Amino acid sequence: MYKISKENLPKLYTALAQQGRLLLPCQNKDGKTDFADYTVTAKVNLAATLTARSAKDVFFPQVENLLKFSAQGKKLSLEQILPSSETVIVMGVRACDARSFKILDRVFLKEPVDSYYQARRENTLLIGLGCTAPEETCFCHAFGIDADKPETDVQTWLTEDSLYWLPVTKKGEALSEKLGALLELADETEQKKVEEQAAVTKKILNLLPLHDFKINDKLPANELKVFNSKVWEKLSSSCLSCCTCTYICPTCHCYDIRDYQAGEGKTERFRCWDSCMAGDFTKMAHGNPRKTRLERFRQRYMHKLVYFPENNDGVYACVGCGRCLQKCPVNLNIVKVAKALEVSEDV
Amino acid sequence: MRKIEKLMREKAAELLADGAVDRVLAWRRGEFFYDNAPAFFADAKECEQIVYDEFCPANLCKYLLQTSSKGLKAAVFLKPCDTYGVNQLLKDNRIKRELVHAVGTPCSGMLDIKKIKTAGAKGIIKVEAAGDEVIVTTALGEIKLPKAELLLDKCRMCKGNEYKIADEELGEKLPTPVFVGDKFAAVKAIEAMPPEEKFAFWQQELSKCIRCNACRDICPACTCEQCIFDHPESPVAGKAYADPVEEQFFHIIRAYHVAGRCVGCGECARVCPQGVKLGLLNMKFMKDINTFFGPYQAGADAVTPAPQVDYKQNDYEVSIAVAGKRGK
Amino acid sequence: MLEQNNTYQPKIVAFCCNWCSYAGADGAGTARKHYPANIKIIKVPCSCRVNPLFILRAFARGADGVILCGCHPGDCHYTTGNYFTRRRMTLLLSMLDYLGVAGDRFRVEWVSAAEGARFAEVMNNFAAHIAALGKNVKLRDLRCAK
Amino acid sequence: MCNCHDTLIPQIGVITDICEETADVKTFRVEALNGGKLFEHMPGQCAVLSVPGKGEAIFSITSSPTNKKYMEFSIKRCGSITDFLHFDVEVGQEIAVRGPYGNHFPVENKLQGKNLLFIAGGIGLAPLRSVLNYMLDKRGDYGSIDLVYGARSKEDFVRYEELTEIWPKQPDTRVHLTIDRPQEGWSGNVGFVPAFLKALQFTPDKTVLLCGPPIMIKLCLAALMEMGFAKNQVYTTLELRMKCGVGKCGRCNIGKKYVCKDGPVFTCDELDEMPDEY
Repeated sequence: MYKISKENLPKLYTALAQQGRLLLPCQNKDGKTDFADYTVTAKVNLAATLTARSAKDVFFPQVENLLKFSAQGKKLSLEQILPSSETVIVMGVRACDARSFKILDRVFLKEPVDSYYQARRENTLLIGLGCTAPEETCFCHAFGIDADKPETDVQTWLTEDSLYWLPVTKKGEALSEKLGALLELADETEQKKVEEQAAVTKKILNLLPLHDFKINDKLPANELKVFNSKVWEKLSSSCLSCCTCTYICPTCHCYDIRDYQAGEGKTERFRCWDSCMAGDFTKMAHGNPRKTRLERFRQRYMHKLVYFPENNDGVYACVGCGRCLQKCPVNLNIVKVAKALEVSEDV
Repeated sequence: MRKIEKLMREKAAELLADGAVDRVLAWRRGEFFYDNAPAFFADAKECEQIVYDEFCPANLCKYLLQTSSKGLKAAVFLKPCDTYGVNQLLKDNRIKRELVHAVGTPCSGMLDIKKIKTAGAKGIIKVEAAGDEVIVTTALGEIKLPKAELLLDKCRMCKGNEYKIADEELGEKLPTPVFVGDKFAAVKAIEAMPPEEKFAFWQQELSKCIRCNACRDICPACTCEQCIFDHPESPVAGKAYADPVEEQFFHIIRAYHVAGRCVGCGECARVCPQGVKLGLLNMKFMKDINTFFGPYQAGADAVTPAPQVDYKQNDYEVSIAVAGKRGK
Repeated sequence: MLEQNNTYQPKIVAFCCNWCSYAGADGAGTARKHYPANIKIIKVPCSCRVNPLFILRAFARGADGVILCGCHPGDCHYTTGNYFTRRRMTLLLSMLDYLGVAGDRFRVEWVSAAEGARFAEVMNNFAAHIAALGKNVKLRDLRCAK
Repeated sequence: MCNCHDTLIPQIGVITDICEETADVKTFRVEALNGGKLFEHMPGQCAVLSVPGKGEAIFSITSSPTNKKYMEFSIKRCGSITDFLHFDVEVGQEIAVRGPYGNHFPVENKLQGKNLLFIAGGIGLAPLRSVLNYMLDKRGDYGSIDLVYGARSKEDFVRYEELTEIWPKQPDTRVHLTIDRPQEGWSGNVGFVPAFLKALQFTPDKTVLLCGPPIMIKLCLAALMEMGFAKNQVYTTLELRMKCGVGKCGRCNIGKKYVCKDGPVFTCDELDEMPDEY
C-alpha cells in the first residue's frame, strides 16, 4: 500500500491528468458534487459520500452519435462514428458505483457485445474510494458490497491527513508505476489506521436505518406471482411517471436510438438514455402493452428485482446507492417496493 | 402539527366511512422521518397511517386528475399554497368540482432536510419545529437551529395562510413564514446582467438538465394529455440532450406554456434532481405579466381569465412594452 | 455557403399573416419596392398562429433574425387574433432578452395589405439591423452548424 | 479498438422491386448494392430497416432463406416509418438494413417430418410465408401442409396469385382462404378464422404455426384447444416495440424474455409461463 499526503493531492491530480482524461467528484456552483473533468480551478470534493449521479455516463453516455447518413437522391451512404479512444481515469468511485459497472457489463458485454461500451470500458481506469461516512439512504450491504473495498483498478482511502493507495489490477499497478515518487510506501501502523477506519465505517453501517434491509430472495423464482401481486397498484398510485429514478440510477441502461436531421440529406443517428417510465417507451402502431403508470412502474422494479436476476445468476440490478431514495419527487424507491413485496402474501 | 395529524386521520376516516368520498389524498410515512410520500387512501381503517408534519411538501392536487378522470370523488388535504393549484386545475377544466372535497390544512412552513444536513446536523434521528426554532435530535444530542433558514425555498416565498378553495378547514390557521423583501429580486438581478452574462448564466443552469421531466410531471399547470415534447412526430421531441439548445427549448417553452397558469408553487424547482433554478423562468413570466398586463395571481380563484387568453385594446405594443421596461 | 463568397448575408425568417402582411408583401412586389431576397416569408393564417416554438426553432435551424408581421391591432381578420399575438410576443421577447439570447433579433411589426411600401421599408430596416448584428451564434443548434 | 461492426450499425442495401399487395401492404425487395443478399437468415427472423431522418423499425423477413437472390419485407402502412416506405420510396432507393435478429421457427429439427397447419390473419402471413416457402423448397423434409388464411376482403390477401396459383399446386399442400364479410365475386368461405378452423375439422396430429392480430391469436388458440391441440404444438410469433434487436435497450421484454432476442417465435405453452403483458 502506498500513500500520498493531502497537500500533495493536486500534484497527484495533475500527474493523473497527464495519463488521460481525469474525472473526479467536484463541487459545482450550487454546492452539488458530481463527476467532472479535472481542472486546476475545480473544487475537488473526494469527501462527498455520493455524487449526484453515478459515473455510468463515462461508459454509457446520455447521448452518443452512432453514425451519419448522407443521402443524395436515391443514393445513401453511412459513416460510423467511433467512440473516442482516449484513456479516461475516474477517481473517487464508491463501491456501489463500482459494482454498478459490473452489472452494466452483464448487459453490454454479453453477446452481441456493444462495441461502444466495450471500447470505453477498456479505455477507462477506475480509482475507487472507500466509504467513511455512509448515509442513512445507503444499503449496498444488501448486495454483498463491501463499502470499504470498491471493485476497481486502484483502491484508495481518505484519512485525515493522507490518501492511501492500493493498486488491485494490472492496469492499476501500471498506473502506480507511472506515478513514481508521488506515492510513498505506507508502513504497517499506517495500514492499520486504514483498517481501523474501515472498522468504524462498518460500525456506522450497522447503525443505519437500512442496516438489516435485504431483498426477498424468493422473488426471482416467483416471477408470475410477483407480477400479478396486488401491491403494485397501491405502490404505483403516487408515481409521477417521470424519469428521475431511471436517469440517476447507476444500473438503469435502457436506451433509444433516434435520428436527427442535421440538414438537407444529412442525418445523425444517436443513441440516448430512455426510461421505462416514459409513456411512449413501448408504444407501437397497434397499441401499448404497458398503458398505465402501474405497468410501467411494475416493469421497472420487476426488471431490477426479478427479471434481471433470472437472466443473470441471481444478481439484482441494484447496488444500494440510495440515489432513488434521495431524489424521487414523491419518495418512492426500491426499498419501499422490496419491503412491500416482502410482506405481501402473494409472494 | 401532531394535533392536525390527528384531525386529518379522523376526518379522512369519517369521510370514507360515510361514503362521502371514494378516496382520500394525504401523506404516508416513508423509510425515514423526512420522506413522507403522497398516498391514496380508500379504506377508513388505513387512515391511521396518515402522517402530517414539517416534511409533507408535496402538493397533492395533481393526483386529482387521476381520481377525477375515473369519476371518483376525492377528499384532498390542501395546505394554503396547494389550494392555488386546485383552482388552476378547475379553471383549466381538468378536474370536476363536484368530485373534489377540499380540506384546508394548516401549515407553518415545510422544512428542507438537505438544509438541515448542510447546517451540520449528523446522524439525525428526529426533527421538530417549535415556534421559530427547529429542534434536531441527533445521535450526539439535541441542537436548535433557526427555522427560517431551514425552510424549503418554496416556503420562503409563502403566499400566506389563506385557503383559496376549501370545503372545510381543519383546526385553526397557523402563522406562516413571513416573507420580507422583493420576491422578484432574483429575477431583477438577472435582468440587470449584460446579455453575455445572462447567456452564460442560463447555459450553465440549463445544461444541468437531464430531461427527466419531473418538473413537468409534478406541475399542476402541465396537464396536457400529450406533451409536445413527448410527441414522437414532433421535431423537438428530445428525450435527451445533445447540446444545450434542447434544454433551452424544453424549459423556455414549458415556462411559456404555463405562463399565466403557473401558480408559483415552486414544486418544479423542488423536485429537480439536478437543482436547475426553474423558478427563475416562471417568476420572470409572472413579473412580466404583472408589469405589462396588470397584477395577476394564477390560482387565486377558478374564474378570472388568464392574461394570455385575455387582451385590452390599449395593451402596450410589443417593442414599447419591452423597451420601456428595459429603461430605454 | 453564403460565407464562402465572403459577403455575409443574414438569414431572416418573416412570419406574415395571410390577410394583411402577406398581401402587403404582394403590394411591395407590385409597386416594385425592393426588399432583401434573403428574407424568407412564411405565410400563416393569422399572426396569432405563430407559436413561440416556431420562433425558437427558426433560430435553432440557423435564422439570424425573425420578424413577425400581422394586421394592425383592431384590423384582425379574425377580429381579435393579433391582440393575443401582441400579449404573447411581449412575453416571448422579454423572455428572450432575459435569457440573453436573441432579444434584439426578433421583432413584431404590424403591416396592412395597403402598406406595400411600408412592408419593404420594415424589411429593409430589419435586414440592415440584423446585418449589423452579424451571425446568430447563441440559440443555434450546434448539430446543424457542423 | 472499436471493431467497426457493431450490431447497431446497418448495411446499405437497395430496393429492387416494390409490389403493391393490397391497399395498405407493399412488399419491398432488398438486395445488396452489388447484388445478392445482405445477410443470411432463418425463417421467422427479423431485420431492422432504417429510414434516415425518421428512424428505425423492425420487420419480419418474409422471403425464404432458400431464396439466394434477395430478401423481401411485406410492410403494412401504420406509422411514420411505414408511411415513408409506402409513399416516398421508389425502386432504386438505397436503404439501411441490419439483422438478422431473434430466434426462428425450428425448421431444422422439431418441425421436420411433421404435418403442419399454418394459420394467418392479414399481414400475419409475412413471417409465415418465409417458413412456407422454405418448406416447399425442401418438401421432402415435412409432412402435409395446410394454410388457413383470413383477410378482411379478397383485396386484402397478400400475394393472391401465390395463394391461389402456386401453393395449392404443390404436393400435399392445401390453402384455405376466408374473408370477414361476403363480397361479390367471392365463392370461398366467409367468416372469421377461428370458426373456419373448426369447420375444417383439423385433427390434432398437426403442428400449428400461428400469426395474426393479438385478438385473432387468442381466439384461434381457444379454438385449437377445443379441437384437442396441445399448447406445445402451437408456435406463434409476437410483435412488441423493439429498438436495438439484441436484448439490451429494454423495451420488448415480456417478463425475463426479450422478444427481439429470445423471440419472436414462442410456443403457446411458453407464453403461458410469461406475464400477461403483450
